[in-house]
Amino acid sequence: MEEIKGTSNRVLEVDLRTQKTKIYKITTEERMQYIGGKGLGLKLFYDRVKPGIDPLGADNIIAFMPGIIMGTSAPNSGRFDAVTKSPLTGIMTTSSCGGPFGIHLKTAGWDGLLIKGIAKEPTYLTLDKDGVKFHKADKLWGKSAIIAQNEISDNKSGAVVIGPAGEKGVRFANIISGERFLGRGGMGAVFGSKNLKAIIAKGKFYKIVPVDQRGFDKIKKRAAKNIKTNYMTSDVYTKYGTNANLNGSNAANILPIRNFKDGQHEDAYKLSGEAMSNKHSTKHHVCKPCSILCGKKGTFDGETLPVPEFETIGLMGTNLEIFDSNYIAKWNWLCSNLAMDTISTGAVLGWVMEAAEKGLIKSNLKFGSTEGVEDAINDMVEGKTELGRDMAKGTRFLSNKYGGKDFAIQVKGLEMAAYEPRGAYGQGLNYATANRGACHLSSYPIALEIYFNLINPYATYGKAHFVKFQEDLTCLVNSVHTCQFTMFAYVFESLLTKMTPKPILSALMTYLPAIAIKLIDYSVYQKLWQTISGMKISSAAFIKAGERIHVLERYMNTLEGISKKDDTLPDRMLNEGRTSDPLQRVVPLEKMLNKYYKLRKFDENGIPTDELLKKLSIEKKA
Amino acid sequence: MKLTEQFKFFNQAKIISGNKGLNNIPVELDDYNASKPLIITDKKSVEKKFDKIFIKALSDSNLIIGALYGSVSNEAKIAEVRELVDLYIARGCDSIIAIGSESSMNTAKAVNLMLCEKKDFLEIKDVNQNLKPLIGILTIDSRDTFTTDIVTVDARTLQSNYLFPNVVIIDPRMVKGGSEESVVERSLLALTQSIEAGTYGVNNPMNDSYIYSANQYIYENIKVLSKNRQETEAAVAIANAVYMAGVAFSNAPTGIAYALAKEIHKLTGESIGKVAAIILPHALRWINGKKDNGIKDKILQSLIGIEGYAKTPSEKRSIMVIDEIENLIKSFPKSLPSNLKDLKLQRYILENIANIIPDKIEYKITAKECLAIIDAAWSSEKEKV
Amino acid sequence: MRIENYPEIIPGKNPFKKIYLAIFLWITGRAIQAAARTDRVVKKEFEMLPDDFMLYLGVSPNGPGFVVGKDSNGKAKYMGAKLKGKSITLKMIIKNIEAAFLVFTFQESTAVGFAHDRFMVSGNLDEACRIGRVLDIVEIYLLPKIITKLAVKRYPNWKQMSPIRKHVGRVIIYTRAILGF
Amino acid sequence: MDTQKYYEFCTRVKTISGHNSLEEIPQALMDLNAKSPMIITDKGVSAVGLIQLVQDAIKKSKNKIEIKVIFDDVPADSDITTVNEIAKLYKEKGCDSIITVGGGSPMDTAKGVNILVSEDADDLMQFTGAGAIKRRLNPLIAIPTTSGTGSEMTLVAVIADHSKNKKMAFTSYFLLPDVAILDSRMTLTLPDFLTAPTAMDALTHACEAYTCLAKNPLSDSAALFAIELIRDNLLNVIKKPKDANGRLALANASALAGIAFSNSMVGMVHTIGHAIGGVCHVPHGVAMSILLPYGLEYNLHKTGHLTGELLLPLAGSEKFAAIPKELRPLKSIEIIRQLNEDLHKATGGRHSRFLSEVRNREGTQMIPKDKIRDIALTAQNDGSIFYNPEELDLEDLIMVIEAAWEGVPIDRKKIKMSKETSKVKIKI
Repeated sequence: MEEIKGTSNRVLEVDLRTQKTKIYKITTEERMQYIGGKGLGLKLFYDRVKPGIDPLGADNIIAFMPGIIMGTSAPNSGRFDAVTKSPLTGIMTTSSCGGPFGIHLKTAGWDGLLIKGIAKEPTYLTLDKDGVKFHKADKLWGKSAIIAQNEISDNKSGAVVIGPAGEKGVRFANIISGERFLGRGGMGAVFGSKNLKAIIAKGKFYKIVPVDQRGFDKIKKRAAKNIKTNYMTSDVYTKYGTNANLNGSNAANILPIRNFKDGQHEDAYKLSGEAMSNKHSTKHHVCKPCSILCGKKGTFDGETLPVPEFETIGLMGTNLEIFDSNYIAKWNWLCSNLAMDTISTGAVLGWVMEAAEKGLIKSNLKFGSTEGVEDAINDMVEGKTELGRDMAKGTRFLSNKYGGKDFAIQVKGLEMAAYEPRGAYGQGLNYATANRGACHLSSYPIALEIYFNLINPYATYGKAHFVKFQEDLTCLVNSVHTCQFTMFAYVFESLLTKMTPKPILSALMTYLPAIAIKLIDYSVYQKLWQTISGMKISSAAFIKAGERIHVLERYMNTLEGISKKDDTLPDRMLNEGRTSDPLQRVVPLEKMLNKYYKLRKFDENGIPTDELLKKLSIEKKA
Repeated sequence: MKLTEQFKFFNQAKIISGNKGLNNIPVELDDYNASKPLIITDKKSVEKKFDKIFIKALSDSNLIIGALYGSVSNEAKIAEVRELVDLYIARGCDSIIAIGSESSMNTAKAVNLMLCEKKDFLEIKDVNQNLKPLIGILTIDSRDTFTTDIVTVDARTLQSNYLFPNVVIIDPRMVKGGSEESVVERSLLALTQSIEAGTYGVNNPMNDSYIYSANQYIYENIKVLSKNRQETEAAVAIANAVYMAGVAFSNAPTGIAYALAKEIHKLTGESIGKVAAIILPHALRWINGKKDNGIKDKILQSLIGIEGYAKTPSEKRSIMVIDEIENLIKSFPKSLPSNLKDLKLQRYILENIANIIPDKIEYKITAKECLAIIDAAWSSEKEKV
Repeated sequence: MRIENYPEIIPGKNPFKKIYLAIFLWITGRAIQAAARTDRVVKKEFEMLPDDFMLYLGVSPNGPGFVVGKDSNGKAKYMGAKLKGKSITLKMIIKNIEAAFLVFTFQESTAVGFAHDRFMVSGNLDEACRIGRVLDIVEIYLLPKIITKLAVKRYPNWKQMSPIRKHVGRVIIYTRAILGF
Repeated sequence: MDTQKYYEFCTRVKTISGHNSLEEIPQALMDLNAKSPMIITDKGVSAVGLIQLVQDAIKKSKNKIEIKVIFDDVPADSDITTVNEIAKLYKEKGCDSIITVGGGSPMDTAKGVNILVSEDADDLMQFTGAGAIKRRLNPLIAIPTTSGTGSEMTLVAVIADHSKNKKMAFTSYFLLPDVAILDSRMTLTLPDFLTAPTAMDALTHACEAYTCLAKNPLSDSAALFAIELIRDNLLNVIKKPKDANGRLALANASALAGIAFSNSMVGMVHTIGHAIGGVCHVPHGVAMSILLPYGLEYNLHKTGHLTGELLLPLAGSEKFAAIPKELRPLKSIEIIRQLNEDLHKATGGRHSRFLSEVRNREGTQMIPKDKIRDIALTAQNDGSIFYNPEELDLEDLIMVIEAAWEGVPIDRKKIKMSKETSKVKIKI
């Protein structure tokens, strides 16, 4: 087997209409500035696509970008990234996935795959070291994503496949790869709009070898050790999966209940990772290769099904006041087959229930009732009723059409994940500023606010600092490309953080956030990247690259009209107190947001200043 | 002057404008035998302490404020309306006063409707009775539908003569301040409304008198006020224009620039005023080419004054209107770009909107023509329309 | 929503302006009586008024104000500050304290006050016109020219009102107004 | 445009204008939840068949509207006894609304009736003055048949009490009719010698509204439109009485002028005009047309610039532009005088140009010279005097009336001027 030292830097560009392909070579400068994965994907997109195009039109590109550590033996290296313009939000969306497509793409010798144009007929692609081949997909069209994937792919290849939701243009349709998903922002609909059902990559042509093998081995060891010693990554998530968050969230009054009307429910424990692991005898079921092992499978009503992730439990369970895990697992499975995002689906259901309750629309869906839910999910895809077709366009569309904007729990068109910001202000700021909308993966202040209890969730001080820093760091994690959970391990298990007594750490973070951030050690990522690529990058340049990636994405969004008016939260979070909170607190967003803009060097309208773009060497678009 | 053979005009809203205008509220309410109003206002107004100024203006009166609700957010919502109906009844109020933003007024109108029609807002199809006395107090956040006969709650819109507020008050204490951007946006929205009301509508001298006064006020004051937001006279004048444009808008068919802007606002959140202003000259250029319609040359008089108007040869007057508006729009480079492209709107959304507009307005236009207007506004190229 | 979060509010008071107006109106009311007994023009205007004439000039809704009417001898008489128990034939009410303050501090002349709809007049309009003229003359007597000029449309020249008549009248009217005879 | 420091403006009248707008009455009544209207009018109106038109329009409709009773006997000097009589009739017949057809007298009467029946009261006196009416009254639709008074747009009703020799004024926004119907058919038969002065009445409303103290931006606009409509249509209509478009335009002008003056009030032209009407029983419009130039002339040093602006609607933009600013005020006055001349010619001398020329049907002079002092004395006590920009004492009034009697311009040296506020210097 041939070796690739570090990176191949070869990107395959495919035009579905002309069926022509070309190869683009990533330059050293691009690699230094944009690292890989998400960062490079955004940069390639930025260079090729004009603002204002229709996400479901021929001009949109969807990019698949394996990270630099993909294919090496580093822990949690099995993730790749996809970048496109979202039909749900109308702005950029990026997604990280642990499915097998990534490793096959990479070991076929490609550091990226860009798809544009619209195929004349339903098509799927096969990809290997020589490029792609086009195949008619009329027999696959209409089939469930899981069934279709099983038909065209085996364990010697990795696929990305859409289901009926993507084909029908459900704006939050997603893409399956193995048993993991490119979840948010409607990438499945982009595939569907291109008449593309699937891509099957066949890799293992190349072996990926770090340039500095010795240095790599050293840092790999440290990384593995950190993961092993960190409580979250070695114990909590490994045992209970992401649902481990549930009990903590409920206790902290940040669990979405009844379309985010409340933050706590006495029955919520029934859906916790702990309860599920007993009830459904769950087993690991994970991204490869991984040592955190958060993915789970279990037995539900006699059927072996994937255990819903925390976000799914939150949005399809507690938020609808449904506490029967059997139903949630079934709906989760249904969504997997249709290939649509469970967060947005759940949020749409929640909105419909509340809108019906208020009389804005007619629907039989009711909080606390499982009746009609399955039909409603199917209706979103089949579009038999007007409401079904409207539901497929997301809560922003629904509330524009029927009213009820105040309880459309979305930001920039993307439905909110299962962390309630009125109980964690930093998370509120994150939702407001996250590039792709109300996303929980842009930064994760909730960890500091609630799960590690290091900073006061109800204070505004320092939140802007942490959100900015975590956004930059997350961009790096998604560009080096590994799992975001490694942040718990790599950052918190670093010597300095670990040795500082918690009260001091907490005080430092609360009162001197800028200094606390300076002390945070993210060198594991930096060293992984250096040893594999063989390029030198300073710690400062590395985090600056993270900033560059975040700001580029922001800048791309501002070219699509995003500005301060969009950096907001649903009215409910800004104006309505909750019964579970006797103090009736709401998110004091404005204050944090202005601070955040200052830190980010955005102008008062939230637009990156020319000075900032220059500093980050981002070329302005006319 | 030619009259259109058939027209109707109605404006229920009495206006009180000027120094100490707020202090007239007790007398105005007394006209309706009312003395216990429910006050509905929004967070922005409370932040600017407009509620405090308001309460102070009522001192030495016999009024009791039944309740002051100051939490309305950007959009009027049905749940809040229902709660306020309960509050009104619980306190035994007999009138409603709305202060500030659109949402305050929409909420107030909906509360009023529910009280009088005795059913849920969502079940009300039309209105055929006089409502409780409703007073609107304009502030720097009031625009668009504050003074019209329209109510919008949760994407549900009703129009009825009975939905005009009974009294609209403009007091210098409430209309000064804000940013240049908000002045420009508010004024140009009013300008769009009034100019379009005078263009797509019939020759209706009653409405025209509102239209021309609004135009005149805006044109004479927008530059002064955008430079200095504390300029009392200009601030009062612009607020007056907002009121007049609202009345004119209620008595005329919706224009194309407004309809497009409203739709774009809905989908992108971009300010209606900005978008409408950018589209306005291009929409006017389009309609000016129509046989049955055109820009009335009198509009020019309201913009540049009697002298300039009289000096312009009559065949050039309608073109001058467009040029004037284009020049006006260009005079706020900091607050308002001159084309939609620079406003960073997305082409694909605009194209979708062009397809739905023909069904939304009375005036006959095709999707293609809509797109042509958008195209012209996109890059502000004149020849495209 | 909790109803108790939105309590009833009773708007406050503005004692300073009220006291100023009370004093001003007290003097004016008594000065009308004095002028009607001193100045021949005012006297004549009063003669033309009907016998049951009774004027209330005040501020809505709770005063201050004054009542001037004809007594049983047909002479102008200041009848106190209260409306109650009197059959008023002409009511001139200023809509609110602030408006009254504008007019009676001469920030708005009487004519402008009318043009600004500050007054509500009920009763016979020709009586109101007479009283308008009377008030103008009373102000000319009471106040220095520089202030009165703000209040009236046209300050009389010496032909219309000689300086002697004005200054002598002023002394007499002030004395009578304060002493009340 | 000057920003008025303070103003109030209200026109709560729904206006329906057109050649067939009578047909809108049934729907208008339905909108007001009324089904049983009473018609109040005078003999003059019903004699020329106008009531028939209204009846026909209502009968044509599918809505179940029934005219309960027609009262067509409102006298020219209607008073409180008439009002009481009609109110009784209204109650007896179970009416729920009023349609009033005619000029100022039937309209004032109808407003008075509406107070009594809506408040269910016997004594109108308790509602005199401002703000005494505290509730919405029953539906009232006004259909003017003279294009002059603008009563369909005003909130005032003046009702006489002949027994006490008093005129009572009622002002309330609730006195505004709910609907005003302007239909060209209603003025089509008005003879030229009535068309001319009534239109001049409207012109006076507009000019005074524009130049007097309580002017405001909205009354200004309405006034300018009214003037323009009169300029373009009055002489045409006199020449071609059946010109329906012209008639409709004049009806609109009158309504607009009504809107303007009821929100800005009027000045000395009305002050003197009312007095001439009271003392010599001269029709209001006749006095207005004669006095209008004098009022503008007297106030020139205060509001000359405004009078100058009136030239635009009076003369059109070309002429306006051709005349320098400082000459415009006098030109406006000249044009109005010329209009009176033209009307005089067009009506075969029946339109009077000065006061001494006014004659009644028998041909006797209505304003003998010795009445001038009486007129001036009465004028002093007319409420409109408050709103005139310049003070007017007895001497001033006599001087103006004498000039108008002779038909010569005012000798401006005789005007006792207070501080000049006109923005253009007037050359004399």
